[in-house]
Amino acid sequence: MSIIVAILSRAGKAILTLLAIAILNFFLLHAAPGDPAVVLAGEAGAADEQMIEQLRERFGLDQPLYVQLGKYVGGIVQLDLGYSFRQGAPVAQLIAERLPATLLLTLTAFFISLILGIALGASASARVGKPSDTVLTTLALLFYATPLYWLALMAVLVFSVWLGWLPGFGYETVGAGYTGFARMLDIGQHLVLPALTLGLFFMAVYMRMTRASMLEVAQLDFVKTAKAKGLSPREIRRRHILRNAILPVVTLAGLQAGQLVGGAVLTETVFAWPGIGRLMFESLAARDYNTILGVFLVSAAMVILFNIATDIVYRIVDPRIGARA
Amino acid sequence: MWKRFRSNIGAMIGVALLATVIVIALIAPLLYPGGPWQMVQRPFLAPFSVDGLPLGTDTLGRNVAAQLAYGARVSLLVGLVSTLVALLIGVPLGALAGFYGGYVDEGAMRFTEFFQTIPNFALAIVLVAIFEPTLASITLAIAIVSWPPVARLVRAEVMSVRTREFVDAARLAGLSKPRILIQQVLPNTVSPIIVMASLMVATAILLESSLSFLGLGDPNAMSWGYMIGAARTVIRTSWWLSFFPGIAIVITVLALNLIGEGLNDAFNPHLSRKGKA
Amino acid sequence: MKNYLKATTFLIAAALAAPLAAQQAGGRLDIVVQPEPPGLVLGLVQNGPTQLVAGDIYESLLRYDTDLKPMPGLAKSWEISDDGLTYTFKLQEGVKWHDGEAFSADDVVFSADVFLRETHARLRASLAHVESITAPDPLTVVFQLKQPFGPFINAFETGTMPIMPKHIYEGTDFANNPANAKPIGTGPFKFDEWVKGSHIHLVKNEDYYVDGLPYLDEVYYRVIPDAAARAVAFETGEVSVLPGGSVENWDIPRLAKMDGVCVTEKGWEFFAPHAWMWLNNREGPTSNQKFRQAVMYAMDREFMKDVVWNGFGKVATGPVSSRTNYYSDDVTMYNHDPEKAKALLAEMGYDGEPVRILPLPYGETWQRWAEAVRQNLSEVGINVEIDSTDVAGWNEKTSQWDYDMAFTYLYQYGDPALGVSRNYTADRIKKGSPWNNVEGYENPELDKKWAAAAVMVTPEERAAAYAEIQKEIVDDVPVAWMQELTFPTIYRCDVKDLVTTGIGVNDGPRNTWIEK
Amino acid sequence: MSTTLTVEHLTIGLPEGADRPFAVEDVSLAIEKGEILCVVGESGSGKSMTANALMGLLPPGVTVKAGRAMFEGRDVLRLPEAEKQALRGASTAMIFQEPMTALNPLMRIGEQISEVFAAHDRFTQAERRARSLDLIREVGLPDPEKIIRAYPFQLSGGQRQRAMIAMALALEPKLLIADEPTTALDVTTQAQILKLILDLREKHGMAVMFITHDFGVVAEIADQVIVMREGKVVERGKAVDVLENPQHDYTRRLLDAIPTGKLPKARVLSEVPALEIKNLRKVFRTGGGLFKPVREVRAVDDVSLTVASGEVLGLVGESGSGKSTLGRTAVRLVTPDGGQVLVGGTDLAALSEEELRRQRNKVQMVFQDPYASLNPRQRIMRALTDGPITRGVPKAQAQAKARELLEIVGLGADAAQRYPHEFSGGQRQRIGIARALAMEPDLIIADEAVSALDVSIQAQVLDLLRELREKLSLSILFITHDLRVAAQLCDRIAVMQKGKLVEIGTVHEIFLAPKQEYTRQLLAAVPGADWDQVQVEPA
Repeated sequence: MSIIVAILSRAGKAILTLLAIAILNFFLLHAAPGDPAVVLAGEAGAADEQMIEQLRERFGLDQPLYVQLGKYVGGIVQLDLGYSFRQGAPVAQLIAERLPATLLLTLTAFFISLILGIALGASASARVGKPSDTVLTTLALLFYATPLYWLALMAVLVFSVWLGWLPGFGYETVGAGYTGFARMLDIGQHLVLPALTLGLFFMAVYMRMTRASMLEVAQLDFVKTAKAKGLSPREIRRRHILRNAILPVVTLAGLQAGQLVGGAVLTETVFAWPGIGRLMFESLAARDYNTILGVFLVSAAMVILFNIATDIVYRIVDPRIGARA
Repeated sequence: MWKRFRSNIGAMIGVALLATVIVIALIAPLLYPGGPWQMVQRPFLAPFSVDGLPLGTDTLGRNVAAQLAYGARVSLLVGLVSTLVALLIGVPLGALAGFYGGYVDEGAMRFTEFFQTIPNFALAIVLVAIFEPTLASITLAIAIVSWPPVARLVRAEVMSVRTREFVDAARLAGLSKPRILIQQVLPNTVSPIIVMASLMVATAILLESSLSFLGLGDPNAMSWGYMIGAARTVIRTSWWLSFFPGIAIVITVLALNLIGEGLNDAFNPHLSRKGKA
Repeated sequence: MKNYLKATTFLIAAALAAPLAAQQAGGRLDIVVQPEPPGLVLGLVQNGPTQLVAGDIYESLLRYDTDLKPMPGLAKSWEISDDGLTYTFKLQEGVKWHDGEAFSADDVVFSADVFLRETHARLRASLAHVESITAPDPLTVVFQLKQPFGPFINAFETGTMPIMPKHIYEGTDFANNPANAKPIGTGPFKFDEWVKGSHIHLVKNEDYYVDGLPYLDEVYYRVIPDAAARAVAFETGEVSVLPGGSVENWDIPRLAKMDGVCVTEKGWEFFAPHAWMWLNNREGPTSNQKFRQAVMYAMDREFMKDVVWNGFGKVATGPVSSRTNYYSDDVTMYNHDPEKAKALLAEMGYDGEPVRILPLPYGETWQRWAEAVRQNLSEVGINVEIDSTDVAGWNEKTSQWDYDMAFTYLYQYGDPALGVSRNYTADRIKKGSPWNNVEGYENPELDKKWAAAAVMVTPEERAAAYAEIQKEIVDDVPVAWMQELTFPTIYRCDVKDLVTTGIGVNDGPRNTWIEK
Repeated sequence: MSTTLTVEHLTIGLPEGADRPFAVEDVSLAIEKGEILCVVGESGSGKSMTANALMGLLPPGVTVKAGRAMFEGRDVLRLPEAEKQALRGASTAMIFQEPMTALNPLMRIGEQISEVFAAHDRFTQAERRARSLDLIREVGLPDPEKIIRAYPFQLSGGQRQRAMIAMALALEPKLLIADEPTTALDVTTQAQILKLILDLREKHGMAVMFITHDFGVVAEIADQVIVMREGKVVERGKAVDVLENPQHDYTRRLLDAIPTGKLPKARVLSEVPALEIKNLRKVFRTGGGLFKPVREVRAVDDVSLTVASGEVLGLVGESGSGKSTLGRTAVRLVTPDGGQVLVGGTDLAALSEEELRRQRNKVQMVFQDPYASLNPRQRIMRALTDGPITRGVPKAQAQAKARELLEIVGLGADAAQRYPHEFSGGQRQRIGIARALAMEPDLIIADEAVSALDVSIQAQVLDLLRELREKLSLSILFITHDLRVAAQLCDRIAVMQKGKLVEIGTVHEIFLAPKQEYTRQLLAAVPGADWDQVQVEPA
């Protein structure tokens, strides 16, 4: 019950946040140099004033800014993200086409990084000071320090070009006509490199955090209690330390959701992943305002969803939260 | 504290690495008076293939070693300045929120959450694109996306320090609230802020390089991210062009992380303490 | 002239009508398209990626060979009256739209007179010379001109005058017609599916009016946003054609060296992309002719061609590309001569006022190019800064004249009157477009000559007029001509007859077949 | 009786760099079946290390250097880890000081109890549950069915400690080690837990090793006593003997230092009030939001009292009684909801923020935590002069005064140039007192000012306060949970419970003739109350 209430109250705040984001970004984008009509006219290979005027009128760019804003916000309230004139389609449709890919990528990366990070961090903490711990922490530090895109380039080079194990880019084998399980397998293969690349950095973050948190929790009194009860070190780690130690990791993971979604822009570019991050990057160069704003809104909503998800996990793991509220 | 820091091998390695990078950055103009853009030889010379060009030349025949050295200046500068700016935003906001609580806190935290909800790299891209890529706009964009964790940290620290009894004592001494905040509370939050700042410099360097990689770097400033971005299309034929700046980033970020961790351990000895009577 | 044209085209038509026995039908072709096109309705959008894909779907009346000679397209023959005022086209028989409707002369009239007049700025300029467009019978179209306009014969290329289906668009809001999602043309391939961000799938048009064509069963246009990834895709065999500009120039030699890989520089003759820097003639050092000349002498354009462009292309000598009709090389040559540049700067009294260079935000090559120019200019003492911006910012800055020196390149469409004069005459100085006389060059004498040359009737007259114009304008250096660009097409050698016309892969793999 | 545990010559080494080489040196002891051995000592005496060594719970780096501990015929110090593990929880069990932190906050109480069975692989799932319920019942927790599903945070401190004991008893250990199990509890709760341990010992006949710093507790439960100091045993013997007739100097000092129930003679009090509190009220509201109900706690509920000039008024109560809130309200660290705080005729409660800052010096406070009450980043001089300088005292004069005060509190003037971390807890409390005095207040509020200190240090600070009271005729509101401490210093005592003033009277009235039932309960719960009958110091 309290979980539902908490989610409702968060959702309420989230809607306000999203509106604020829409407005802020609206002004940001309109402050940018570059007129979408000029860009679009330019892409046509030639432009004259008549055409640019035509386009401006079609985009509604001839109207005062506040009218444009009012229309936009009015649309959002009715869940209408507007129309992309460059792509000639409603923004919602454009995003809907690309969203599954981004969700698949970010969710996979999120879970891989969280699960692997926690598992490796826990096992490193169990071997603290031993060579295997040193190797793991050093690796984590390296992943942490390596630029994402560089790792991506290297990964493509090694696993795709040299070894030929995995496809280096794209979402699925184009035109293969796979269906059902074969298609899932195919997408899965394409997913491996981007998800790992995106996830590795966060895995390193969570691993270090888990390790530190485990070591910290291991100092707490109740661990001593557990030991005094005659529990084996393994059971103590699993039942007592880990559960308490992952709480801050989960919080961090929620807070970093924004970074994860942002990092997808880079990953999607390098791996030709047809997601909304790329859509945004490409729309930016065309000043396709509505699309950029739409992507911002949707990705912010994703971040909020990640936050709510980690919140729920937190509430499930920690009985104190719900009761206190 | 210094003793603890000095006895931390990782941290000392970090200091040594960072010091090397800083020294190289400082003496770059002495080492390579021609600057990083000068075309000195044939393009695509492999490392060590020609005397005086230990790291080879790039797509236009420019000296990679010189580019690396000048790149260090930009990376460090962007990292430092953006962190400073982020601190300038985050520390006061977090401090006010944590110290005054109530509506101030509520407002400041909403504001912070708001910025944390926008995917930060996407926001940075948009900001840089809007302000046009210059060192200033890149630095500012990085600062704008990286201050929220600072605000949160400072807020939490201030809230915890605020309840300590010496703060009450200061109130009883008749000190004004702003004075208490600045003189009594903030100095006690410095350690975690320093730790976080050292890690933020590292993150900022990564962010700058990511932006440059996407073509959103300052075209008049040679940076490591620019080098990788410029070299990614020739990664197959001229591995060294993206390899060396990549390594430079890894080393610098690693060094900063090691230092940050070392500082953290030094500030919080209870985590590393091995038992006491 | 009429006979000359006809003779050639019929020869080619005959050659095409009898396909060689060796050609094998079937198979699939994967082509890179970069960036992803904003839309596929060629009548609405005519940018490069759109034409690359939509060139398979839509057709125009004519096609052009690599010497820019017209060939039959939807028109099987054509006639130009001796006064150069009447263009009569006979259309192919039995042509059907992809939705099964019959194609007729009405579609041509509708497209040229209604649809494209509204949507197609570049064509609109050419159509200004046209008095009327009529369809005396379902297989005949007549363009009646107000005055002779030699280049008009070059206006029937697919991207310039794509023929749109009247039955779908008549009386609708063209830009927002729901049918835009599934383009209907007459071309050799039909639209099947567009997975945004991934690929566009076209399938063979079984009812194509040329028997036996096309050979391929399907074509995939693959969207791969990263140049390095595109190269990888080609290497791993994911795609077999890299149209010009898909990979950076320095990757080309590596890919070309691979087994079974062919490279051709053909296929850009019609467009003849010509690169230069706008030099702002209105203000700052660049308003001084001596400064502009100094810039020309300061640059080592041969080096740039060899290093930045990896040897592809040719240093430009003036406003007209050597691939375009009426090119003349009887002009002042600006070789790399820093001393001369310094002398010119000293002569004008250059005070070190900084100038900004705006590179074209089209990838690494252009960035490097700007850096090389900056280095060259700084070597003769010019203070240079690179301005950085994205595509939108570039468009904005150039069209608002907010620059000192700005890279650009434009297509020439085979004729100076179509693709050259627009950049130099005073009547084309208009804010808001990056395609006209952006540099703000004003020379009333030359303006008259440009105008006269466009409407001269015989090619010989025109050649003489354009040679004179070129000689004069090159001394003025209104812009800094850089290079005639070629964008080599890289493909697997088993892909045959890929580039057969003056617009190369943009013409679509109509005749292409795969050797098994 | 048979001996359950024999420890011989136990020596425990500390890691290099510690302040001394051994935590415990050459300690021998024995506990008979059914006997309670109290190990007494101040912090750092090595008493907890001894217990940890027996359980095999020594922190990393700390090792047993010599000696043996025979339990069930085996040397538990030398057992392989697996056997130690099998022993823990089954034959030996341990309970800890902090019931707040000694339970896993994320696990239900039931799980944490039955985990003991699981760890030792006993019983089926159903039996484990039944036994857990039995145990919960046995340790006197209400509503076992509910407790079993409760999380630790839903229990009070005393309940948690009972739950801990239930876990410890789960497998009927032969030896129970209790490490300061009642230190963190209120007196009344402490009394109950002590009684529970006595009862259980009775019932199960186990040997108990009880670690404490409080001789009062020793008097309550011990059969045998050993006294430790800096890792060594300084005295051992039967409880009665040690209490009545301590042999060693240190033991005697400890016993003396314990604020005994000896009541000081009454002093004549001035008529002039230093502090008048009238109808003071403070309500704390928590929660309150879109979906949360507001919870109200009446921390101070209509309290009126007076502190006469030169008087020390003790304010006594258990945790949650509102005594600290009253103190903080009196200095206006907390703004009251109603009532007056009159100091020298000024109502502090009614002052504006600005006015208040100017009048702050009138009431000063000495805080509980010697570590938190000084800013670690400021020199002592700053701490002592910030206030006076803000008030307008010239810097040189303020500094001279600070040095003088440091002399007065027994630290010496050169302490001014040092940082807080260079001082021990007791010294810091002295600095805290000097800081309060520097403001030349009309009244000092001492909030649990000696509670965090070891007994011997506590005694020294109390001596100082007594001395200052005479020398400077200080008025003090002395807030404490410890009646024995209050008795030593105060002229009058006020007892609070749940925000209300229960009873106020002279020390003699309160101790000898308490009027209220609650006061009587409190007095009865004081550990060692029987041993150490209240005596009136001859006048």
